[in-house]
Amino acid sequence: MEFKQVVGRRRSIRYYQPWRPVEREKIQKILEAARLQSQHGNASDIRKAVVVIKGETPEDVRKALVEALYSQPQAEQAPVHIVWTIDMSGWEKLRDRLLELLKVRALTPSYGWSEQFVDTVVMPTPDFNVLAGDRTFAEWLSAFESGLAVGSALLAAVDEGLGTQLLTGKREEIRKVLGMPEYVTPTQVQIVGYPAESPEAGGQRPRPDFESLYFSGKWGVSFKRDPRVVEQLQSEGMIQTPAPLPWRAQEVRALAATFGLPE
Amino acid sequence: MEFKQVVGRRRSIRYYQPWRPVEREKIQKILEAARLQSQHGNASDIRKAVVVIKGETPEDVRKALVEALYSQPQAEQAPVHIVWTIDMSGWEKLRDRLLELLKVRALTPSYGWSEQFVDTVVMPTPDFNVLAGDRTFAEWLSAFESGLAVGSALLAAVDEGLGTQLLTGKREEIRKVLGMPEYVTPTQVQIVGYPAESPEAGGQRPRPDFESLYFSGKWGVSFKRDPRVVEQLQSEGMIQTPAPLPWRAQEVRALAATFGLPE
Amino acid sequence: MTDAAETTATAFYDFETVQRYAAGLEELPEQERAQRLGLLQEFSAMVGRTPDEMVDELFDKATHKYRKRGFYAGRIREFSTKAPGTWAEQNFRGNVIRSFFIANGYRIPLDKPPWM
Amino acid sequence: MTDAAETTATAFYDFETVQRYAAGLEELPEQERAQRLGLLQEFSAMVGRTPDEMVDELFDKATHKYRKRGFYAGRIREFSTKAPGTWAEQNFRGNVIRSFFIANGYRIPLDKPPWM
Repeated sequence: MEFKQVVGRRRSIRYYQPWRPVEREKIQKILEAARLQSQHGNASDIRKAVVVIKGETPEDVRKALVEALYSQPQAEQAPVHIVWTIDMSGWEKLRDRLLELLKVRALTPSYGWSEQFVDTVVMPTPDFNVLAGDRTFAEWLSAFESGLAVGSALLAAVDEGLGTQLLTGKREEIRKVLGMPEYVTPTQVQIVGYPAESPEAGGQRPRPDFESLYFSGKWGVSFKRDPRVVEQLQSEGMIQTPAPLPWRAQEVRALAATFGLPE
Repeated sequence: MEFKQVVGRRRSIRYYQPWRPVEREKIQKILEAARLQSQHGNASDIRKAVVVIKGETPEDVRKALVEALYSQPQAEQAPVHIVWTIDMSGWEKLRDRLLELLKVRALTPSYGWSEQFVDTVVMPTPDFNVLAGDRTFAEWLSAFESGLAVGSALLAAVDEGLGTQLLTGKREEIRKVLGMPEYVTPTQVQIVGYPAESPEAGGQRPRPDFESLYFSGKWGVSFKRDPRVVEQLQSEGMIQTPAPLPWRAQEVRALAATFGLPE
Repeated sequence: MTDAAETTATAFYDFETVQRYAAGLEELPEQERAQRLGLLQEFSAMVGRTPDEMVDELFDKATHKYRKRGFYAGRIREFSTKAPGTWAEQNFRGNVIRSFFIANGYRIPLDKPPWM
Repeated sequence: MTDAAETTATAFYDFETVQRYAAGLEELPEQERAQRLGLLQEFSAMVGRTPDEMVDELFDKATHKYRKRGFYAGRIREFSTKAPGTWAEQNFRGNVIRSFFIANGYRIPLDKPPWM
């Protein structure tokens, strides 16, 4: 699918077809996309995930995971959960990874990179090696790096024609249920499945005004939004009809009937 | 461009054509893509950015920004800097944003959402309203949300045929240079421009083994990587020739000559 | 009898929690609204509490924890199954009560449809 | 004279910092390697320090801060411009010294090409 279509179609899907499994190759493609996303802090070894699949993972594990997700109905409906995590021990491989990048000439001496530079400057400097600094900053940067990868995973799911959403759960319970060591933190849980609602899910979600988010040259001076660019993105499918679509109320009632939910 | 091509072509570009400006509409498209990315904690108002453009932003501001980026040559070369930030005051709009989502029926009573639910459960619960909890968690979640958006911005730049990379800088100096209030934290700086190196930039960067990153059902049990899926992704351009390409050493020397850099 | 029933209904509608629930029913035809409010009144009588009392005792605002969730989940199930009909018809009765709690900010566990 | 020069060159190559730099030049033709090591030796003589001394005094390992960066940036510029030739030819001389420092872990500010 065109990138702009993928961005435009993505929205949080909250109703899934529980009866329809997700092809294993699609799950792999989602994970492959996340793996290739930027890891600008060279956090390659911290971004890990545990996948829970209905009918494959033991049912008691899946059930406990759904409960740790506050038993939200969509967590129950979705056949696949990708539990994204941060493995803080992955930072210990930073030096090896940097030397690898030097060796393949992604990092070059032209910009001052050398094995000695890694050892004398990078490794002892918290801005470049989070383990050298305070734990809070290390976790903060790790969360940012995790967000980069998970964002790609969301888009990849849409590219595969699937619905997806991120859920927050009880982290300590999730860790226990999936047997994670204590240096691993679950970040967010991505649910994946075929949507039971229409893929539009009622329309593209509202966002704050473009010009209140983006500035030019200085904080507070709006970056002017060109309406012709907006029109072009509309025609390319990135900017879509905003929620609510006129038939959304009926759709929600129909979904409630399907799943026996209150309206 | 096809989504898989975009993921496959993205890599950190470290050499830019300083003489070639980036079309303003391309910058807008990058920002639009970030704005539409998931904000699963409803952090819509925290993800902001200041764009610095060569020839448009006053040169002393741009110069100070490049210095805050440790004067790395690519920071000097790239004509556009998108300084991504977290505006913690944006969380104060959480209640309004949730009520907006209720109104357009993205959130539905079927799952327990109501104005009263927002007030009695969501707003006082730190897992759902970070301002109700401790500051460290709030910043951690904000970093994750920021990563989601910035990841889309990186991919959008590639989709527009541009080179891009994330840089870390001296946050306190960046804040001052661009006039950010003290409740705003610069996260990372995305540089954007036309690449001076080939778009392959020496080949796709190494990543840890797929099966060391992804698990099935339980931490430590590898999610089996299907080589046929890998082949398919190779043919679709998501998995590309790994670094180093055979001619990379010569390319790096040629780039050094162009920019007067040490080899 | 008509007068008395009307007075009772009016008094019932006066509860703050009922008003909150009713506000979300405005888009429904008059008959459907009345049916749902009637079911709520029936449930209220069954558990021997006013609507405000039910909401009050369900959740402890001081500790931010549910207090009588199991009790209400059980009584809702009882209320559902005491009427004849299909699972969907019975479940509808229970969901009216769940919706009442949702409108007032709280969730009661759901029952999954038999096909799921 | 030949013997003396050879002895000096051998002693010069013995410095740990020079060995580190030379290790990165292995892919170059012998003549180019010799040219670069010769330029480094010339610079070393100009500032009156051994290669190890230069690296040592550039950066303070205790505070993790550069100490004599401005001094070396200035001397490198001087070293560049004292030879005849185009900007690129002059800059090449300076970059040999910068590369030496990089191989030993430290960056000296660069000069931008005139077109930039």
